[in-house]
Amino acid sequence: MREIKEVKPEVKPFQDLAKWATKAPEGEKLISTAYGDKVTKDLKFVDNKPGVHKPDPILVADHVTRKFGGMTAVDVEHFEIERHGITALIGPNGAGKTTFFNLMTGFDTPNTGEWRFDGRDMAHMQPEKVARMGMVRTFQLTKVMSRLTVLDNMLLGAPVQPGEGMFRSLIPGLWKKQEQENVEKAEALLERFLLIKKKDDFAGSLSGGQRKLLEMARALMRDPKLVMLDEPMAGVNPALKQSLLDHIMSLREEGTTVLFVEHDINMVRHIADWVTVMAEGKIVAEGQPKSVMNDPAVIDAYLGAHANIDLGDDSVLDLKESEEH
Amino acid sequence: MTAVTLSVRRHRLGLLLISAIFALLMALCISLTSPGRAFAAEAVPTCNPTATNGCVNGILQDANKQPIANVELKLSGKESATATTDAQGNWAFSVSADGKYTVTMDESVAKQYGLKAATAQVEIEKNSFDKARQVVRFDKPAPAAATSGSGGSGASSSGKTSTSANTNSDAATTTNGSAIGANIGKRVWQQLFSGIIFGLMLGLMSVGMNLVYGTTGLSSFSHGEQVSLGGLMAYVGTQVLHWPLIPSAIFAVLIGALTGWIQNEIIWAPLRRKRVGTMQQMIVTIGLSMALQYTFQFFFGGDIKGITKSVSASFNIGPVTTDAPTLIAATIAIIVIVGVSLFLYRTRLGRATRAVSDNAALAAASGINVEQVVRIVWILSCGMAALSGVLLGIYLNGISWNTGATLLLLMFAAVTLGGLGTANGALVGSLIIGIVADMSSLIIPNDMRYASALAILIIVLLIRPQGLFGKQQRVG
Amino acid sequence: MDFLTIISDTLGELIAPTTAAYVLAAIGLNIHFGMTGLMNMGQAGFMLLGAYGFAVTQSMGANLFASVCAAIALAVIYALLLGIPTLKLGPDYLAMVTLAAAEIIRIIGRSTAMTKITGGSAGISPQDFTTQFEGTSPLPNGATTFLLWTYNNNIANSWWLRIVAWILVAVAALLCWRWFHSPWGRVLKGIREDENAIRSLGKNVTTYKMQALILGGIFGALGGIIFVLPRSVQPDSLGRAVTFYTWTILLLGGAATIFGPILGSCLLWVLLTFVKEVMRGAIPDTVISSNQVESLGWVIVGVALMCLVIFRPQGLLGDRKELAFDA
Amino acid sequence: MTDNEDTSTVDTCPRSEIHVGEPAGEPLLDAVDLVAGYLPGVNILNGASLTLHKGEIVGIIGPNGAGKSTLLKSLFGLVHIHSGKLIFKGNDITNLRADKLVSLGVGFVPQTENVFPSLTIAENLHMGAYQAPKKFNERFDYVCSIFPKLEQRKDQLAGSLSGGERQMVAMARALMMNPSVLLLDEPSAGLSPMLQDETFIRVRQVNKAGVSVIIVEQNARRCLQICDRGYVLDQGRNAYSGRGRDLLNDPKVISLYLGNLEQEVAEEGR
Amino acid sequence: DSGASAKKTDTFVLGGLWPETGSLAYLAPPELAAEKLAVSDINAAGGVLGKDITTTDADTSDADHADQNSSATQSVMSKNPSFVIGPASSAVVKNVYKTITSANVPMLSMGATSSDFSGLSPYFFRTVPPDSVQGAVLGQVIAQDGVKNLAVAVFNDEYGTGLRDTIVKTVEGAGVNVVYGADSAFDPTETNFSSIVTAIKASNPDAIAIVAFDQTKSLVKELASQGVDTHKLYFVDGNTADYSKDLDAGLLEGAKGTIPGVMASDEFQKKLVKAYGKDISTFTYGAETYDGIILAALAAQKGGSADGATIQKNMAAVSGANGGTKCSTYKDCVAALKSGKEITYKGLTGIGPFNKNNDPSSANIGVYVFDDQNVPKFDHTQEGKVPTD
Ligand SMILES: Nc1ncnc2c1ncn2[C@@H]1O[C@H](COP(=O)(O)OP(=O)(O)OP(=O)(O)O)[C@@H](O)[C@H]1O
Ligand SMILES: Nc1ncnc2c1ncn2[C@@H]1O[C@H](COP(=O)(O)OP(=O)(O)OP(=O)(O)O)[C@@H](O)[C@H]1O
Ligand SMILES: CC(C)C[C@H](N)C(=O)O
Ligand SMILES: [Mg+2]
Ligand SMILES: [Mg+2]
Repeated sequence: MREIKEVKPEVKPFQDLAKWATKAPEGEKLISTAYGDKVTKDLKFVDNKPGVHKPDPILVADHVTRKFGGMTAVDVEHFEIERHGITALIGPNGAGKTTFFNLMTGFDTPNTGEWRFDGRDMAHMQPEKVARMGMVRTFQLTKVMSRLTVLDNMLLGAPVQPGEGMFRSLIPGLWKKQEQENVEKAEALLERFLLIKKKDDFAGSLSGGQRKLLEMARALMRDPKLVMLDEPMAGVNPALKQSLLDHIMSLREEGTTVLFVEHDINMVRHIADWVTVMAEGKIVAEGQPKSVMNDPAVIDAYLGAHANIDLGDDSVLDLKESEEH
Repeated sequence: MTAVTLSVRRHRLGLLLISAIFALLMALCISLTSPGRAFAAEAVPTCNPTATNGCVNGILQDANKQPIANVELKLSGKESATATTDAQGNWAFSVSADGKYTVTMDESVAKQYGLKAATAQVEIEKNSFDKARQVVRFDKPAPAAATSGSGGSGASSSGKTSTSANTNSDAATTTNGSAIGANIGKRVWQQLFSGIIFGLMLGLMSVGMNLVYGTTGLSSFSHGEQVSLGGLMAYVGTQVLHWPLIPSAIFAVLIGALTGWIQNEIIWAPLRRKRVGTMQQMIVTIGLSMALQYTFQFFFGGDIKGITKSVSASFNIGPVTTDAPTLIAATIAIIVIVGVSLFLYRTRLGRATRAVSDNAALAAASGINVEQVVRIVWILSCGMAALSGVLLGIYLNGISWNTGATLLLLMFAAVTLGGLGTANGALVGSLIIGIVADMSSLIIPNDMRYASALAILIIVLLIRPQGLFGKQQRVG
Repeated sequence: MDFLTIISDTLGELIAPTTAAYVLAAIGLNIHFGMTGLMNMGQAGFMLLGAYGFAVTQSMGANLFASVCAAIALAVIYALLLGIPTLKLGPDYLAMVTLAAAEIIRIIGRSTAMTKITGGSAGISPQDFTTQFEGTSPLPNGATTFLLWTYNNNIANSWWLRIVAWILVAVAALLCWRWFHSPWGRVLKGIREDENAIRSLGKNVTTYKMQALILGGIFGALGGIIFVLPRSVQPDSLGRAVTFYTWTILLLGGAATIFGPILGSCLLWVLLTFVKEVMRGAIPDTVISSNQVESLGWVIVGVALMCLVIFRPQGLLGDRKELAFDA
Repeated sequence: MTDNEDTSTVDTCPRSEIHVGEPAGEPLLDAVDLVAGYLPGVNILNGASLTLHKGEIVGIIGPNGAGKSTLLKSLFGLVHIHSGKLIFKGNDITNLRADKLVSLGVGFVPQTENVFPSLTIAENLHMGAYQAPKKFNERFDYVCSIFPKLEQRKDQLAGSLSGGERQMVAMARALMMNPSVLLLDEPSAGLSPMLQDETFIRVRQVNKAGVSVIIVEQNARRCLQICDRGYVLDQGRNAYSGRGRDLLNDPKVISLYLGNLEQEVAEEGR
Repeated sequence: DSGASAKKTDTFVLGGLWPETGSLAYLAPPELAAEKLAVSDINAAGGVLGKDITTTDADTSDADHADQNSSATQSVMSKNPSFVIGPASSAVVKNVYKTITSANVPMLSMGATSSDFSGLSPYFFRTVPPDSVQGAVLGQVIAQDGVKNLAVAVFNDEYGTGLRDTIVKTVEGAGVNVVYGADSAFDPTETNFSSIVTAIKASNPDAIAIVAFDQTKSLVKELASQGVDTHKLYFVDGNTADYSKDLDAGLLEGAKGTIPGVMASDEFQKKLVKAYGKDISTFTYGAETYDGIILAALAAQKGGSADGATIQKNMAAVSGANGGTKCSTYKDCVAALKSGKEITYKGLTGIGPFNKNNDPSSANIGVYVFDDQNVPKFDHTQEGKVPTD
């Protein structure tokens, strides 16, 4: 056996998270819930069927299709996102969720279809225009600016400011103040996402999970009207994830609508007001989280038979000999 | 000054001969006894002007370039003499006095052979380079300015030349224009053929360069020098060591491959280990390119070295003229390129090279010996470059210290056109570049032909930003 | 050969107009590559256009200011023509297109067909375009010795040209410093790292890239003017090799740094001159012939360049850490 | 599943030498006090240790940036180990080249950049079987039985796959070699719940078939369910270690690393 | 007069700019040899103003290495030369002359034949006649040979296109059709001549005039391999060289070439080889280099100072512009000068005194014919006055 190695006293295990892992006291909410309550109320009476109309949609898409060669990756007949709602988009791998994101945000062009954001036609719009209209997305395979510091990454997420003009940038007086505000906001967010210590490191040196966090934090810098998160929590530590969910919920109260793709069912159950299920490019189910999650079709195609089974159980192994334990 | 004037009657050949001999003797005597002194005009077989004599000479030909022999020409003016054209139509007078002279022949002869004129006026000035030697060509079409003159003068005095030469050159350019139009038909096939051959040579280099790019992401600016190296080594084999061509070629390829191996071991492998970026590595290739180029110059000097001295006999295949070495070189190029493509797409090692280029760390994690693969790629690439250098040296009739460097841009263009990192792409790109470059000289000035090849590259990239064979990556 | 001449010759490169011209070109390239990540392999094209723009208009009798404007205008137009269709290309492809475009400019400029305007391959002689510039010199006629160096005050490779060139460099460096540390510079660096990410954050990537391309091109054009003033406009002297040297200078000094281009250019030319001067002075003709000395000089410079990059890949002023994340 | 009676079996780091529930016998892979990092002067691992016995599944969990991936990479020779020792089957394999490790029977699925984007799925899998091309067909059938989609899409470029599909390819590639030790870095990330479960079950199956597994997961609950033993890594050091079950139910581990989202959701559901 | 060079000095520093590398490198050996020979002759005769002269040399390379052109110049200029000999090619002269002449240092090119350089600067001299002369001679030789359709292949360079223009003008004046190349030129860095040759061949010429440097070898081989008659070629000073080592025997037999200047005598050739210490294959512009240096040394001697302005003022005089005693070696000339006489240096090149354009007022153009070993053999020389307008 090996020698005993002592932990140096100054390293307290996981000091960062301890601060944030605390929750609001039992029975209390940390923030106001005005928008949340409204959305809950509104969606209560919406039918649980694919392509259903919603009382106050922020994004409406019609007949959006995208083919790759012979395969149809996206084929959405009608889809609406409720304003101020937290909508989850789920579905098996390769269902077309990311492609749908790409189409909506101008990173890919559909074969057919039209969609309106806040009443404005979005077809053929450049990604940057889309973002400037308040529809900001994150990427499933993270895109961080490796050789920029984490803080600079965050500042880039801030809305376009005078200092970003070629000529105006030469006169610091024009942009110093706003820059300062942005820095403060960025630091607050970084703190929330446990990245403050990495603030001055190159973003390229972040771990996989930290990149996800940065990606999400960056998207929030702009106070978007609609934020589209593509698997924001994949690879994020569960404890941190939990604390961030509260943050996401609090976003809604600042007027942000959230659309997210996620494979963590608990998270979907916990924060989503509405769940949309995609499979093979089509929207196959929609509705309140509880009802959708109990839909046998969804369970069959997405959740799987083992969802509620302890995987440590030998019953999951289709093996005859189970002499262990 | 001794001026001997001979008056000779027409058609008296005998007398003419005698007098010619006499004149010659006289001239000899004079020049022997008092060099530097002028002597009278005389007919001579050939005339070159010196300090003491000027020349009026020419060739009598008909419109079909057939010489007209035995025609008598008369020189008059300051001095006079008579000469008869020889079997080649040559005639010449040597004159000693500066001044105007007129050359005449029988009108009937001019008519018979359809010559434009029977007289010509020239001005001789011994001390002037322009006028010491005057060439009279009766076959020349009469200059437009002189048609109204007295029967038209063959070669106008250079005082007039300035105007008549201008109109002349205008006429010449217009005929040139139509001649080029007519020539295009003849040239198309030949140009297409040479474009393909050149494209194949280029392909051989580009495939090797692409292999390195495809595996390590490095655009090697020293690849041109690897090509030069091959050619120069073949030169060493044939011209210095006096080996036959084939052993020399093999020697060159081996040396090329060896340099590939060595440079990978001492430069690229350590740089990769240090995780130096490809941009930085690219600068190293620029340094290497400089070092190699001037090393070649150090050892081989600045001139063009011929691998083979001899030029083999050409023959025609349909409308195309070619020779055996060219065809053999092309065949070798095709075989090697096809072989390499098969290697890349059909073999385990070939797939591994592509895997390494995608993600070296993951390739290592898959059990691929990345270093080994890269080593093989360098050896292969440099070996191919050397081979192409040999073939190119034979095809282009010589190789110099910077031949490869001048082709580097075309290699890059070919590789990019086809799609970076794709083996087939490099070949197709090379063929396109080769053909476009060679064919475009049918339409645009020859010195702009590479511009057209590069323009093609830009146009193709505008339509297909990932090159012809490249695949687009997905976003998100 | 005496040591002092070697030293003064070598150090003379420190302030040579050519060195300054390369600094300007490298500053331009730094904006392209160091900041924006545009692999411009055709900086010499911008330089050549600048040189043509200046020299052609000068030889037609335009005034100095108009000629400089013409050079800049040409660079801007070229950048626009090049940029509009090509900025969407991937980095390696962009590199090829710029390399090819620069080469096309050179080939056309040197072609016989263009002889009337550009002088063809012979180019434009200095007497046709430098007189006005020389005329603006406030310095007295004659030559001046300053420290080690003696140059003519006004004519050709003169003190006046040196002063103007290095003032330009100083202004360019100052502007760059401001830009590099502004939000505008940050967006450019973001584009360098991942333009899709920047797009998703609502910045108009194409506009920024275009701005960078034009700006860097203008510096290139200015560099081109400085480059030709002490010699002649010779299309072949602004060929690929110049682009390569500019890259070398940039990476030698350190990309994305303010003083990198200046340091890189001074170092490269000083090194090159030093090596050759020493070799010329130190090696007797009997060992190797003098033309071999020349080649050997280049060989040594090539090797030195390789060694510099091998042992200090981030460049003299660059940040080693940046290298760990290769784009 | 919420029976947390025996918390005493969890070690906090200073006591980590007492490995409760650790099977006796020679360790297969033993990492001792690894110190490693990417940049000179900045150590990411500050003395992490880990033991893998034959036939075991060992899980590593921990917060983001703790150094889990770095640990796996250093085990696999992709990150330089500055000090410490790495023993595999009694031989020192510290800083051994990755492809050598593959031939020793170690397989690895990285967390990011885990496919060859410009190769097709089939070619990716070929790469997995690089050192044993003969076995390709047999192994190919096997991995396709786990991820049937791969068979249908075998000629699609991996670069155009969806996030989850990539993950399948990555996992399948590692399984192609039939390794005796498998290092998995977040194999379930990006997979649909069904496939996540499937993945864990398959891990157990291959483990049953004799493969020892080290698995890094953020889906910590699922992971710890199948692990024989688990380590909690924090700031490049072992913070806790113990039997999977015990860690799963340890309140400290829960509050600091695992969270209790699942329970909360379950409660909401009631 | 200003600058350092105006000061009277008795140290004669000879600057040399040579094409030691690049496509004209084959001409460096005779020139360097001539420099050595001249220097040793001068110093053997007591030097200039009683002091030995020293040299400083640099390689300019090709014109497309403009940086090297200028750095070489800079390096030579930094040694305060009294006089600069070189560069050889017109294109390089064009790149560098301003730096030299603006410092009031006289320069003399032994090879730059571009017609545009007549009267380039009061400080620019040359011992070769301009191409208007060579072109006229070659053009007449071509016409005299009965060529009806001529193709001209020239490289795109100051020298190439300039010489082409005079050749074309002359031959057209003499009734020859120029069927190819009257207004096109190929890139000096060209290596692939196949499409050029195809075009030439298609134009059906009787003969081809080639104006190029080292590129000629590949071009000739390509001509031969496409079956064009290579015995009817016309060369110029840039390429009339010994091809016995590069081409099959007999390939060029009968082809002709012109070189300004006289053929170096056997004796001079031997001296050059001895001074160089190595074998030299071609002697082009050796004599021009030698004479140029001697003239400058004499000019300094005559003016009593080795500064640039003085040399410049006396160049024409020692070359015989004012007449005076003829002398043909440095030693004799210095002796004549010392006795206070005007002199006319009659050197190896046989050129006349400098005219108002600083061109030789009269000169020779040698015509050479290639033998069956592809070696140019001297045929005859044509002498004449160099026009001044
Ligand atoms: N550029 C492309 N070329 C070919 N096929 C593509 C391309 N992009 C996406 N696909 C295919 O389209 C389908 C939908 O992909 P998408 O990324 O949208 O899935 P997803 O729902 O996001 O899946 P995941 O949950 O795994 O991320 C997949 O099968 C994928 O392979
Ligand atoms: N290439 C790199 N260069 C420098 N530092 C790095 C690099 N990769 C990771 N790091 C740093 O090392 C630390 C550990 O990273 P690692 O990827 O091992 O974390 P992890 O535990 O796997 O986290 P996650 O759960 O988010 O994947 C992090 O602080 C990260 O910033
Ligand atoms: C040395 C000579 C061949 C140079 C040539 N006469 C020129 O002017 O360029
Ligand atoms: Mg997805
Ligand atoms: Mg990780």
